[in-house]
Amino acid sequence: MADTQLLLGLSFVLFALGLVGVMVRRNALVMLMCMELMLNAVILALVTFSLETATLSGAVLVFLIFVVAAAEIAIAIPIVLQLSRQRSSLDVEGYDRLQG
Amino acid sequence: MNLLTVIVLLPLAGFLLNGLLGRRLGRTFVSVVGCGLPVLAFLATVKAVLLLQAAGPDAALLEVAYRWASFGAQGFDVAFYFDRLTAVMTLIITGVGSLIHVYSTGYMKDDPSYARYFAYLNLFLFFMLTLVLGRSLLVCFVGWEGVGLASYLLIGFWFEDPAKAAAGKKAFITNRVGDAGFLLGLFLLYWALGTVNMDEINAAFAAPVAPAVSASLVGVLLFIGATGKSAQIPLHVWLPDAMAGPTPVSALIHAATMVTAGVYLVARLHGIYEHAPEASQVVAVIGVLTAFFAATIALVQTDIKKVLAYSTVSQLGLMFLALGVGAYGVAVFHVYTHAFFKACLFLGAGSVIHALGGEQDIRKMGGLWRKIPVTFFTFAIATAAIAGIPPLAGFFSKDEILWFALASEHGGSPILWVLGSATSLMTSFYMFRLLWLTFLTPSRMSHDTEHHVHESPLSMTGVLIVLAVLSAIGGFFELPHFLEPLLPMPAVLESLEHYEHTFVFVAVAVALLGLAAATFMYRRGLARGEALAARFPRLHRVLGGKYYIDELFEAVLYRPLHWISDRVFLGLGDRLLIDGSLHGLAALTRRASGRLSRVQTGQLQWYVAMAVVGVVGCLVWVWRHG
Amino acid sequence: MNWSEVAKAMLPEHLLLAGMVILLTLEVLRGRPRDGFVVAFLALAAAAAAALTLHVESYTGAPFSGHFSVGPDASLAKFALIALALPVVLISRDDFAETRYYVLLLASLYGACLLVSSDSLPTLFLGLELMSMPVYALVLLAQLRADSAEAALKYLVLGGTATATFLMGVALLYGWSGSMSTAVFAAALGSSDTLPIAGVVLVVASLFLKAAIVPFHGWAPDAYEGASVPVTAFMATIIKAGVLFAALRLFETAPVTRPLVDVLAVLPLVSMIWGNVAAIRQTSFRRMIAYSSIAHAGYLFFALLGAGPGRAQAVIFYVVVYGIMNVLAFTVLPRGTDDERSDRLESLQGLYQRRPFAAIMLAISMLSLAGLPPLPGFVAKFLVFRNVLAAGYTGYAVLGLVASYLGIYFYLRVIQYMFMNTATADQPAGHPRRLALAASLLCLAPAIVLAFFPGWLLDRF
Amino acid sequence: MGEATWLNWLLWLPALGMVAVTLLPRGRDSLVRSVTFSCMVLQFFIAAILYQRFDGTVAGLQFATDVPWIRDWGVGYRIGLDGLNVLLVSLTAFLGPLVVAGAWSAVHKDVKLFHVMVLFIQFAMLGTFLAQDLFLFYVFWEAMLIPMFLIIGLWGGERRIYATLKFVLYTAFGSILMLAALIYLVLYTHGSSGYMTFDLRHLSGSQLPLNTQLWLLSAFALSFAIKVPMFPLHTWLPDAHVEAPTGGSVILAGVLLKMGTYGFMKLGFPLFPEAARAMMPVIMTLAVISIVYGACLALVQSDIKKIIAYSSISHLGYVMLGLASLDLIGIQGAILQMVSHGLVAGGLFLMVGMIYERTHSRAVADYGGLAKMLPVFSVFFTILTLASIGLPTTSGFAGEFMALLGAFNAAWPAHLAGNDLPLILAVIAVSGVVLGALYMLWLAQRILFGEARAPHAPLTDLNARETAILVAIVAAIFAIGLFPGEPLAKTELAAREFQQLVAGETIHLGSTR
Repeated sequence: MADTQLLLGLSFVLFALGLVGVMVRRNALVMLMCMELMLNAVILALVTFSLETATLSGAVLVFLIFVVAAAEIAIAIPIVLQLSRQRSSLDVEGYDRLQG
Repeated sequence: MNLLTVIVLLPLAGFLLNGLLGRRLGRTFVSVVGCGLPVLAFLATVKAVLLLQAAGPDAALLEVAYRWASFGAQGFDVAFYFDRLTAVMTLIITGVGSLIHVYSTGYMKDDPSYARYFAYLNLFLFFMLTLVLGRSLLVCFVGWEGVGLASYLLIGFWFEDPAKAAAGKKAFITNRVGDAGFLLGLFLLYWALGTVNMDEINAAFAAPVAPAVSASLVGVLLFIGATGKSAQIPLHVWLPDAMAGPTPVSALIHAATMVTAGVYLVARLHGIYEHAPEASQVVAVIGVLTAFFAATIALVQTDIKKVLAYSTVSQLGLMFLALGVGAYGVAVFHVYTHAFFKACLFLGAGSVIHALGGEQDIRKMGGLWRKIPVTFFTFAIATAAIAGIPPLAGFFSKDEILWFALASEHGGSPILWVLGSATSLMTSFYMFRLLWLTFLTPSRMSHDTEHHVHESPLSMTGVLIVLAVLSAIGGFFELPHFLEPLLPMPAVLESLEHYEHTFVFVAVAVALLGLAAATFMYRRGLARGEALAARFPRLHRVLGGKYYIDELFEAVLYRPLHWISDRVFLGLGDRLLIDGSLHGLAALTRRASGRLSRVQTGQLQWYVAMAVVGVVGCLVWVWRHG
Repeated sequence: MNWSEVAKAMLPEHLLLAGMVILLTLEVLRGRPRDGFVVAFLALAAAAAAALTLHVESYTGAPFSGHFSVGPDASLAKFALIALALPVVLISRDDFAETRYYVLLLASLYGACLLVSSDSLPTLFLGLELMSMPVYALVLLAQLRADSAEAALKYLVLGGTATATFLMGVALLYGWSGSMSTAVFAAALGSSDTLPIAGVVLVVASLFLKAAIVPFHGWAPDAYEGASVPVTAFMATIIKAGVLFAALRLFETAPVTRPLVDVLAVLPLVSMIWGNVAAIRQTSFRRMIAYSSIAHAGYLFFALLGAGPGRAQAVIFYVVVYGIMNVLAFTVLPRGTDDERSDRLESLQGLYQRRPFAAIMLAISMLSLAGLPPLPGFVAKFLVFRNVLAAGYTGYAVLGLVASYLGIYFYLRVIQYMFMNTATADQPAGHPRRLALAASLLCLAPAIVLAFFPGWLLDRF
Repeated sequence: MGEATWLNWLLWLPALGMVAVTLLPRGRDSLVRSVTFSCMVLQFFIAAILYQRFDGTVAGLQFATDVPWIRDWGVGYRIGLDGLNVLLVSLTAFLGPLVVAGAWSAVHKDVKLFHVMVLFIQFAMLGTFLAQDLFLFYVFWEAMLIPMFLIIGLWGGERRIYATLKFVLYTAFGSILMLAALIYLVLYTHGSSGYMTFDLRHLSGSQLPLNTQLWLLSAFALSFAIKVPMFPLHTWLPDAHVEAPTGGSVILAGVLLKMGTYGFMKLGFPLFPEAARAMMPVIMTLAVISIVYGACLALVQSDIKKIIAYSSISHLGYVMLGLASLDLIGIQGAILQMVSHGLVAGGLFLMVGMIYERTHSRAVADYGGLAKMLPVFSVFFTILTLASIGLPTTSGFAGEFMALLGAFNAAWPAHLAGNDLPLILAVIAVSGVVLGALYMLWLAQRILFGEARAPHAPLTDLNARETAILVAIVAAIFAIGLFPGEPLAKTELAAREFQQLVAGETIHLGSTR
């Protein structure tokens, strides 16, 4: 099952990329995109496993993830909007009024 | 009727009445209660003695008041025991005590705290009677500590003077050191015998099967207690200071009764000491040393009461010498004669001080015999008695002590005799020195003082006369013989059996020698004495400084104790090590708190990084250990 | 599918949903702000009553077999969650007039209820997300603080990361077993393969993140401080409770084995120490409570170390007591117009002189959180450590207790401020409000019951 | 059940009082005081009746109640009087009214809260003594912290916050480990006997391995030793005592410290007898160090309250020594010494409070010649000083004497068997007798005697209320000192049981030879 391994590997790489992206990219929007990337990595893994185990529940979850990802962005946008209005910047490094 | 209990409780009633009501009811009430109850106690004692006499020579009266505490089948009773030894002590205490109470009504007449004074005095009698009447060491200990308390209160009676209050404290604490020894001995006896009743202890040691405890150890421990109460080396330091109290108190407590408690204790527990030659030896040696050194100090004292105080210490030393050589009856005999003449001396000194309006320095006296003749005559008789001039009371008892110190089979030795005789010589010398300087030499008083000198009232002189008479004739009552059923006399070394009379002459010669020397030195006043002092300045300073024992204790015990408590325990232990480390931990935690707060930078990406490290860390950990 | 079963088993959820629908309808039709509070409160009360009834009836049912089931325990948990929200709603009215606030709140609760009943991982996931996502918005809604958006973003990003991690874990578990049932997780606990264990670790890590366990806790202090008081109360209690119920649902009664034990013990232990120590120097009340909640999350996860029925008992009791006490603190907290200033701990100085009732309630809350008897917090702590000891982890238990000792100091400091320090001149007045009073009494009553009769709750498991 | 009701009333009366006082209207301070006082007096009478009816010849609990509380864990509401606690309960009930009376004119700030807290701590203390269930015991034990924290922190002196935090953090640390040990013990018993219970009667027989016992006892002992307090865990005490208001000091010295020694007696030693025997040398050594150390530190203090505080460390050393002797007389002495110290130290703190109320100074150097200015005060102070020194006829003597005697009874056989440590310790302990006299008399001398001086020159002597308080205490001191047999008869059986349980087979009954 070399394909499975490959797909899974790809999925993990994507996931890690997403994580690293959230960790290092300073633009708030890019961070949100990286989070989506992580979700997509999960979707890839789910689909792969669904194929491999020949069950459907994994695929069902994929649809739920779509919904959730969309909702997440829907909430994230107003937050980022408000922040960019307040601080006139999308750089998360400047968002450190709360600390300590 | 519980006669013995009544004897003990009468003075207590006096204490309570005077203490609680005295201030409100006035002096007459206080005097009547204060003197009346001790007299009643004396009468009750006489009745008890009569009962005892009727019962036979070695009989005893026993009264159990109640059980103090019980532990299973065993326990401690509060019980009173009355045999001939107790009888003698009780008679002295109530008798001399009553006399001194009467004397006090005159002496303390003008004191604002009259009621308090009598309350304390009655309290003292209560505890003293508890001490001698108690059957068990525990009850005895109650009295033992109690008389210490009364002594503390009376020494510090004029508490406005810090020095006097301090003297009271010193007396109490020195006594406490001895009490620790007493307690240790008591514990040891209880463990070994299961009882602390003194008659049973004596019986146990006399039994064919010896108790499982070293008699010597017990003896020494109890003797430590005795050294505290009876002012023996090295715990003698409190007694001279105790003279800060009113003079009748010095007479009653620090001469006639309380200080002899140690002698009583050893005599009472002679059963132990008879089987403890080592302990007896310790007693004899300490006794004779105390006698000797106290006498040397007394030679140079200039305070009338201090001379008498060191004389007391010295005489107590002689008593212990007698105890140490097994002559228990003789020691009690000396307690008895000493009570009369020393009380007389102190009260006489009180009369002098009273007459001079508080002056105590004999260098500022002289020529008083004309002005206060009754005091002089009684004082002179008592002086002769203590010096051992026959046929006065002191002669009989002292002579026997010296004889047994030499001849007793129970540890008698020539060295003891030599030291004892030297003491006797010095006693005679310093007592006559006192007599000369106070009464006979030309007056050295200031004119003003001299003008005010007056004889004391009848309540005081009457008592002096009674005591002087007793000092004179008391020796004719053969007390050792009376006590022999209880306190057998030691056997005499065979080699000396026939020389007793020779040594009587030696003793008399010694006393007369002292008298002669004192007369030679002080007949004309201070000059010769001062010249002698100037020839031996060092010796004089050492004697005047009382061998610097107080300073030694201060430097060796008290100051180091303070230093260790303050610097080591408080500074190093509590503050630095314990609290310091705790404060250190607290500071560390606070600092850690600050550090952790700084980790919370507010940087979102740092938070994510921490989380990622966490996830990866968990995965790695599980993978490595899976 | 049995519709009557669906109707009955999901009655609490339905009532919440009904509340939301009515609120939205009202918003659309009238837009009168006042109704929001009343409707939300009624919906919550009805839902709580429904959950309680189901519990008392010992109702069991599975309307969506394999995905959603209800038992007495689940009903009780739902009741606890919804009831805890009641005082939160009561103190919300002054801060939030908008209907959307209440809708979001009800939605979040709906999610929490869902996850308590979930039998499959997708349902659990849905519940978790439905619970979390409205809260991001709720944090944003605090108009009093300019920093609320920052707080919301931090929460959202870390929450989103947690979601992804959780899903990755689920995917791995699914890949290992081919099933999406929650039972897979418990089964994976006993496995020694890499795949399931990695899945378990990822899921656990995501739960840690949501519950703010060190080192996943970064968002919590900032979000708590940035949010408004009722939302902080909601986050500190109901969200934490929801996450723990989710964990309980996953772990069930299965024992935790070796390499995982260390993760499950050490990180909570570090949380306890970290939270308790970091709280010492805080000057903001909500931030302090955030660190306190980090420590408490530690205790809660600690309870999972012990297997068997004691686990659920400990977790639920702890969550309930912790929730009540936390909410109690927030209900009596004096509130001024300047949120940032009235959030300062110093503003509590001399509170006893000004408002003795509030001070005493706050003191009770703090002492209970510190775990001192005779307050119910002690019983909860006792349960947790009994569980850990019973599982044989003596060393961890002792360390945990010592860590809990570290926490006593800062709770006492609050009491010190209120009782022993005198007020400075410019203290916010903070008049007592009737609804807040009702809210605190609503918390106090069960607290007293639980203090004196802990058995009343414990015997229900 | 009829008799048990009395005991329940005794325990719950302060709790009811708390509720009643809380409900009183604000600002009615004298009403608050009266209600609290009547509650305490009533409670004292109940305690007196119970004491009277307590039968010392019957083993086991009397007036006991045993109701399940948390059934699931075998926790019960189990209370009862036995020989070990009967005196301490009476002492607590006796001191209660005196504390309230003593604070009558001393507390003016937050009067209501103060009295609620006093009632609270009274409740907790009685509960701790009466508890026959480990869980219940722990709850009450810890519950004492809260009111004490507030009492010191709210009505205390200048450094009250430092002192109260120190007190709580010290004490709580001990309790935390005790909690771990307690749970472990119960779980172990559960494992070996099959049913889970916190009932003390069932726990004390557990057959734990020695090693485990040692660990558990150490945890318990740490907690108790902090409370006692024993060297080197004592540094909270001087601070707490000095800063606490009079009532707080009285409660602390009078009852709270006895919790530690009671804990050893009721839990520590009986639950882990083998470990107790193994640890006895350590405990004895620490007890004796406490005796000497406390006395030495008392010697160099300049604050009256600190002197008394350090003297408490010393006096409780005797209690521990007596207990550790495992000799019947020693144990009895320890019990008596606990009561005695409660009365004496409580009385002394009350007196310091009285003088402090007049002058607002506790510095020894500020006073002198009070005997002249305040004769009545001085009489009582002298009596209490002497009782503290342990003069015969006072309760201090009875306790100290028996404790020391017990220590010796235990030390001699050990000495004969070649182990000199107990003997050396006992001898050192006796030296504490001298040190005790040294610091207390020095204190009395400095403040009572000498030339008259005080911060506010014209002082009024004790009023009727104050005199009445002290008369009650002094009467109790002498009653116990003169007739210790009466209370000891109530405790003897329990002391014997304790001894047999802890000493195991090798009992040395002191004096059976």
